[in-house]
Amino acid sequence: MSDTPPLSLYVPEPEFRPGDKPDFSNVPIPQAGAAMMPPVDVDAGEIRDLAYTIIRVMNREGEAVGPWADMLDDDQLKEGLEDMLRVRAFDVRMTMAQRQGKTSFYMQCLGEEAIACAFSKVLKPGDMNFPTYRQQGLLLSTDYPMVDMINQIYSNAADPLMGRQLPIMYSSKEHGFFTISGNLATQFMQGVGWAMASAIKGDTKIATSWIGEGSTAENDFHAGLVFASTYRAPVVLNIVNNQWAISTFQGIARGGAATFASRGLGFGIPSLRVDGNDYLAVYAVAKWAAERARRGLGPTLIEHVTYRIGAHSTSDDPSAYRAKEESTSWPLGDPVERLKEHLIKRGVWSDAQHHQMKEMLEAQVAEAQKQAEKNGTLHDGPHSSAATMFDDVYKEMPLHLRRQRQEAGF
Amino acid sequence: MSDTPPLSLYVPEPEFRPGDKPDFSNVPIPQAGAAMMPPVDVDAGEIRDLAYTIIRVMNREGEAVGPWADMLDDDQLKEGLEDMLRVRAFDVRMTMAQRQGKTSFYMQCLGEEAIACAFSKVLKPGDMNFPTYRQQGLLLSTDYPMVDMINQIYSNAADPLMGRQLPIMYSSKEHGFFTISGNLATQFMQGVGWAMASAIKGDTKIATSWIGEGSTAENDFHAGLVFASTYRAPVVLNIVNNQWAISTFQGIARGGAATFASRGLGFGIPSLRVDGNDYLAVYAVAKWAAERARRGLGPTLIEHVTYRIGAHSTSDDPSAYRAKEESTSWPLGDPVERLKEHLIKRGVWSDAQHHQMKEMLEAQVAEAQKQAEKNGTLHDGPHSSAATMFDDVYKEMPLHLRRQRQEAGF
Amino acid sequence: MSRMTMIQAIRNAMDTAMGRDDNVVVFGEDVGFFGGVFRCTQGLQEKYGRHRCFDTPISETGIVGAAVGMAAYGIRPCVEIQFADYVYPGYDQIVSEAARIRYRSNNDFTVPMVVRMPTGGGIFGGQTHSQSPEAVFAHVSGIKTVIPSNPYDAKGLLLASIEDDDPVMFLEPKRLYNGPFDGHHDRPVTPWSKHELGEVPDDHYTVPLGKAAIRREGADVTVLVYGTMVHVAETAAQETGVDAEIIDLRTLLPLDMEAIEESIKKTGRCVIVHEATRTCGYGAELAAIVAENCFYHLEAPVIRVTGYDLPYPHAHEWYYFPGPKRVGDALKKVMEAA
Amino acid sequence: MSRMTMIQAIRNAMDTAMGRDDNVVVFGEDVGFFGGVFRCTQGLQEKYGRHRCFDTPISETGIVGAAVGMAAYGIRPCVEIQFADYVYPGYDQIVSEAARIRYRSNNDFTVPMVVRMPTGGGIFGGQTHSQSPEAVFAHVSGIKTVIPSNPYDAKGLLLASIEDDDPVMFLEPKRLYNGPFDGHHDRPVTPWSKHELGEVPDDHYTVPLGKAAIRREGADVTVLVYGTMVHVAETAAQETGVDAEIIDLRTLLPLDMEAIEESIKKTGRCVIVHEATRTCGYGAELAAIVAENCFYHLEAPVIRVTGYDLPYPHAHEWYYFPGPKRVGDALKKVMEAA
Ligand SMILES: Cc1ncc(C[n+]2csc(CCOP(=O)(O)OP(=O)(O)O)c2C)c(N)n1
Ligand SMILES: Cc1ncc(C[n+]2csc(CCOP(=O)(O)OP(=O)(O)O)c2C)c(N)n1
Ligand SMILES: [Mg+2]
Ligand SMILES: [Mg+2]
Repeated sequence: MSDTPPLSLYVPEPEFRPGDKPDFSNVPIPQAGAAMMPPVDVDAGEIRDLAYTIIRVMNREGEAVGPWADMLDDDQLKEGLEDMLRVRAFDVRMTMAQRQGKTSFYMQCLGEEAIACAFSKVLKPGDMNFPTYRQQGLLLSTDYPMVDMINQIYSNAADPLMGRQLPIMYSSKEHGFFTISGNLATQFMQGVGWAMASAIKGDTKIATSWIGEGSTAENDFHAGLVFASTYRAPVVLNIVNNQWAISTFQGIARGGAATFASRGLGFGIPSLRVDGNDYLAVYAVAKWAAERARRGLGPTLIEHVTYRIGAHSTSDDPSAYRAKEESTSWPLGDPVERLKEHLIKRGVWSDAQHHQMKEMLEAQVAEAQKQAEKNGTLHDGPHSSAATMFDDVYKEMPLHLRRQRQEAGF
Repeated sequence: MSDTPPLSLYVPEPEFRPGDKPDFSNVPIPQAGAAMMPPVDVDAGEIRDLAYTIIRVMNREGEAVGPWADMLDDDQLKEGLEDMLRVRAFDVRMTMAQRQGKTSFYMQCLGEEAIACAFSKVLKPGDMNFPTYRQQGLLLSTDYPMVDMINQIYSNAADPLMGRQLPIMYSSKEHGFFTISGNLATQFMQGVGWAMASAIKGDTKIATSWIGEGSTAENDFHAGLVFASTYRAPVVLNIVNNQWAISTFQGIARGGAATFASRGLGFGIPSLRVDGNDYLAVYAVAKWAAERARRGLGPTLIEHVTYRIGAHSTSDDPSAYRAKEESTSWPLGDPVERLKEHLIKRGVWSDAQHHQMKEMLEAQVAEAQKQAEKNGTLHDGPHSSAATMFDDVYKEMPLHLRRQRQEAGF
Repeated sequence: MSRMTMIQAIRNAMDTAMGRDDNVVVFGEDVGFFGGVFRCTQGLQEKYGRHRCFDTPISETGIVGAAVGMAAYGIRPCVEIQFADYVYPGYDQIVSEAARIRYRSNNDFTVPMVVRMPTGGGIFGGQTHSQSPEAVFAHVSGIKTVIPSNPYDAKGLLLASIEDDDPVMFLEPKRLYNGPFDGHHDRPVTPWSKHELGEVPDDHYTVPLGKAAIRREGADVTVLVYGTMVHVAETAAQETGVDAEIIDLRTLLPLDMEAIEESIKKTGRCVIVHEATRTCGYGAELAAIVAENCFYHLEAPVIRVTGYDLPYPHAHEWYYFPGPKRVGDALKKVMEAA
Repeated sequence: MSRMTMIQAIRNAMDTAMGRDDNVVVFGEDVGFFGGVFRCTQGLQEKYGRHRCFDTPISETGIVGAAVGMAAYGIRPCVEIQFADYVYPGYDQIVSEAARIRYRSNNDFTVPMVVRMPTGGGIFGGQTHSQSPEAVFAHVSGIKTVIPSNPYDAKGLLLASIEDDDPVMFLEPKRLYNGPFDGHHDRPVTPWSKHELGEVPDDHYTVPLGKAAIRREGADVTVLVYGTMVHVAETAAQETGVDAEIIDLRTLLPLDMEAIEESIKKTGRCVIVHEATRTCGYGAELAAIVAENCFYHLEAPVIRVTGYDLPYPHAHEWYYFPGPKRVGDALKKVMEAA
């Protein structure tokens, strides 16, 4: 052991910054259809490769290929397209509404629509999602009333959450959507706890936990993996790797050379990496994982590889920290375009139909917005009565809060 | 997806409980010498197997075999044996001292001596250990005065920590031993931060972090892996898997089917599993990992496989939760006996020498204890003056503490 | 009725709750087969099965986070943190989640969970087995904080906590586990069997959250106190002869403000006692409430007798602990004040 | 001298510290290339290199834990928590580690680190971008807690904090980042350039920790206040005409008890104002200190004007915020009291 030269701190940097011309040709994109589909009761150790590859179904020609293909029929695929377009139309309008001063804040999921929209299709009534703020697709692909989402975003008099929560922090037990937290990652562990409760009770419900790739660095990600693996909780653990965490590229959270999915292997959890912009691939992998959970085989970890095209939130401007053309250079394409092309390839879809559907959905969103505005907007009101802000801190209002409410003049 | 039967909660249980006859013949123990030794700049992905095997050097005949052998000469090996015997003698006496009411608490490391004793030999002055409470070997294999350790254990007038800390929570910057925390796992992350500082400053010092297998479930274990991998911190991350966390067997922390070492792979950290009862193997792997850190190649994760023979602490009685003969049935043997046999096999040691060394060390410890007792014991005193308990909360005592000290009559 | 230690009463409360309601589950580090390092859950796994009482990985984040998820599911977790000193890794799940979920979801989801934790010093546990972190819970809107001082209350309050529909932090003064502690560490230990509050009904009953108990009626000074210090205050009153009214708060949040105000209006003097460090401790809130609401009745400054603002030291434990002498001095001082 | 916003002053303080001392390093979520979501660290990476100012993984445990380890090494980390609401995952490293290491190691290891975090509401941030958690720091022995109310103090206090040899929690009232806020959210925003404390020396200077500043001298009532509320209190005094002595505490721990006691001895009345929730908030400690130490000088009950004990609501932000009207009412009430 000879004397060594001075150490220096290595700090990972993204390849491209504003002004650079992004080139992702060095990012290995496995061929569609190439990944095997193991039986659901497989041992994690036998499918380690699936944590390092990308499971893809649609190839560059828009065909669905390989063992993970052929799970959805034409109608289901059209519904998927409609769901994604609805999310996209909703995001556009709500981003605009924030700019117009109708609310304080909004977060879009542009480019990531396939993930939540496809995933929701494998769930059953009674299952529970523990989402982050970028899974509006879980609600917008079900029959949850869009107008209630806007009421929430506007914190208006009809807001189901009484104006208490930041916009987009929806909650709907009935629709299997756990109340969103502003604190990252906490829901990841809670979903595991919820799933354990289902198993404790001998029920058949399963849970899904969601987390961004940046947030995998948080405590609750680790706790979630530990508890899920120890108790074989009936939960699907989803990492949405959209490459960015506000201004921070995924390399800061990922470190080393491994993938986010591979973190599950150290816990003996079957771990899959999937093309998150491929509706068919997400659906197939979700179905596989949900089946494992339902059959009591335990958790599955899924890394959905995608790209955050939009700003982090309406408070953010990504042009300050990433190259302008990154999103268009991104090698996995646009989930909506890709599904559209697949449907056209199948011979059941056309540009005209697509256009018509888009317009129909834009009208649907506009109409919901109109309805919601009847109940008010954040800055102009009306809101729920201010006295209600003292309610529901506890089931029954304790004396000190009764006194404070009185002090406040209510 | 047909309707599925009710779920149920899986709760792992150890194979043996009090009254059972332990049989570990199903635990796979790889052959000594079988594991390869990669170059230190290897990519983690190329040596995944080393996280699932057990690197062993001494075979059942007491011979040192394979690529990890031949790193230590006779004198070094004898020193290692002496260190381990010293630790063992120390533990016996201090456990007894606690029973005699000379202190409130003690923790032994019976069966795990090889790990800290061998590891300390690859460190240089200036390096820093971030230990748990079971690495007394890190001090007892260096020139740290044993009498100061006992003074600390007795919280007496000569206690370098002024009687403030629980017994065995040593601290010695000079001897590269970070102040032990009662809160599990926190030091694991701190060691990474310390190592980052060394890299930031362009120094050549490295850090080691230590954690028990049970404590790998804690937040700081995860944070440590994340930060170490992202910044390629010059740190060696040690997991001491002694099979038990108080009454809880390792399966509760491990879950699934993987190993603790394999948790590093998800971060691209080279991860090795080593026979923690094999002084030669621990030394070799520690040397390899330290070399990586010194050369700026980043962190290494090491799982030391061993067995906690004694009670968790003097407050614990393992007969309530584990089979009596587990420790003697444990397939990796006793680290002291194994090194002794190897030395005999080398032809440089004998039972008589061994016996003599043991007696010498017992006398050494007894003498240190006698010296320490001159400075007092916990219950009989003397202690440092009670007024000193107000010191060092801050560098300078703020007004409110000055007032409180006065209130206390000092 | 049985004679019970506080450990037995706590165990009995969980047993009672688990027997009455399948939804009650118990978990934490070492609580399963072994029954907990203080043996509070002993026998529960054997009786109710591994899926209702089990060991967890050493992750307070995970323990509390799992409990939150389970409670949202609709079951009632009663979890153990091995020492209150180790609750901090779970603090985010308590503050940001358990405490907020009812409010932020407008009752869509609720968190009926209990987090039990041994608290307080006096066992030579050093700085990480002696802490009293009640103030960092009491400051958090949306959770309740309970600290019993005897076996009878421990059972009744724990049952009330488990049945409560909001999250409850349940702090168990470990120095009281095996007997009431008068604060004289050098005297023989008295067992609960010699104390009237060691008599505990075998059946189900509750002690309501938010109701204080007057442990000693008195005319001269009101002592606001909870947990271990209730007994120390009793000793101090006895030893000084000061006619103190000793109020055992039992629940810190919700607080029985009416009982406090009523007593102070009677006595005109107030001493506040806790083992936790002083600055921003729960005693500060009590002093503030008294100063705000009873000002015109006060005849002397409020005095706080507390742990000093430093880590709980090992060797000097009994200099640190606010024993009967310190409490007694405060009683005398508050009586001397004009 | 330059005109600076509070953001610029904070950035300038770090720049000054990094320029003078190679040992000062800055890191946190998004603080590197981007310069932080509030831009407090903008330009520092470019100027001092990636090894002295860098992005971290999203782990407050890791950020604080790394800082503790680095500080133990001997360098001086000044880290950012993106919002004070997100500090809880790092709370264990703060309470159990940073705060205790000097004491438990008898000065063998020390933790000279600063944890900066934007705090407080008034920006429609909802319950997780508006919190004021100062009390859960002030309760912890071994750390200091600082909250500036203007650019001049922000720079001087931050430099003093970075140079301090103990861990400092540095809370930055985000509503003050771009201008003093009088509490009238419906009026135009005033910039710091119009405020005398927006004038900041370009060179190194410190504002000592533990010294309060009298923002307004007055004879009738002492207002104890810090951060955003300093300006609200000034507005309230002006609007009510009450001759209030407004004391900007600046450091909550160590606290300038002498300044407080002196003022109250003069005025005989006290109003305490903070944005944090009331129960066990820092105002409780202030009220307790006043009740204990100034009892004989008090002519009226102490009044606390605070955030209500509930999560910071989104739509009803301005009903929740303790604005000039509420503070003014308290001033009037305390003056009316006999
Ligand atoms: C505990 C906590 N720390 C920090 C933040 C601030 N924050 C909000 S979103 C975000 C980035 C999250 O990135 P990622 O997990 O990748 O999710 P994405 O936004 O890309 O969907 C950060 C740091 C927070 N909300 N909670
Ligand atoms: C944060 C925290 N939680 C719980 C404990 C209580 N505790 C002390 S040691 C221990 C078991 C640790 O087991 P392991 O990590 O395997 O180390 P070992 O004792 O086997 O060396 C526990 C649960 C603690 N000290 N700190
Ligand atoms: Mg992301
Ligand atoms: Mg262990």
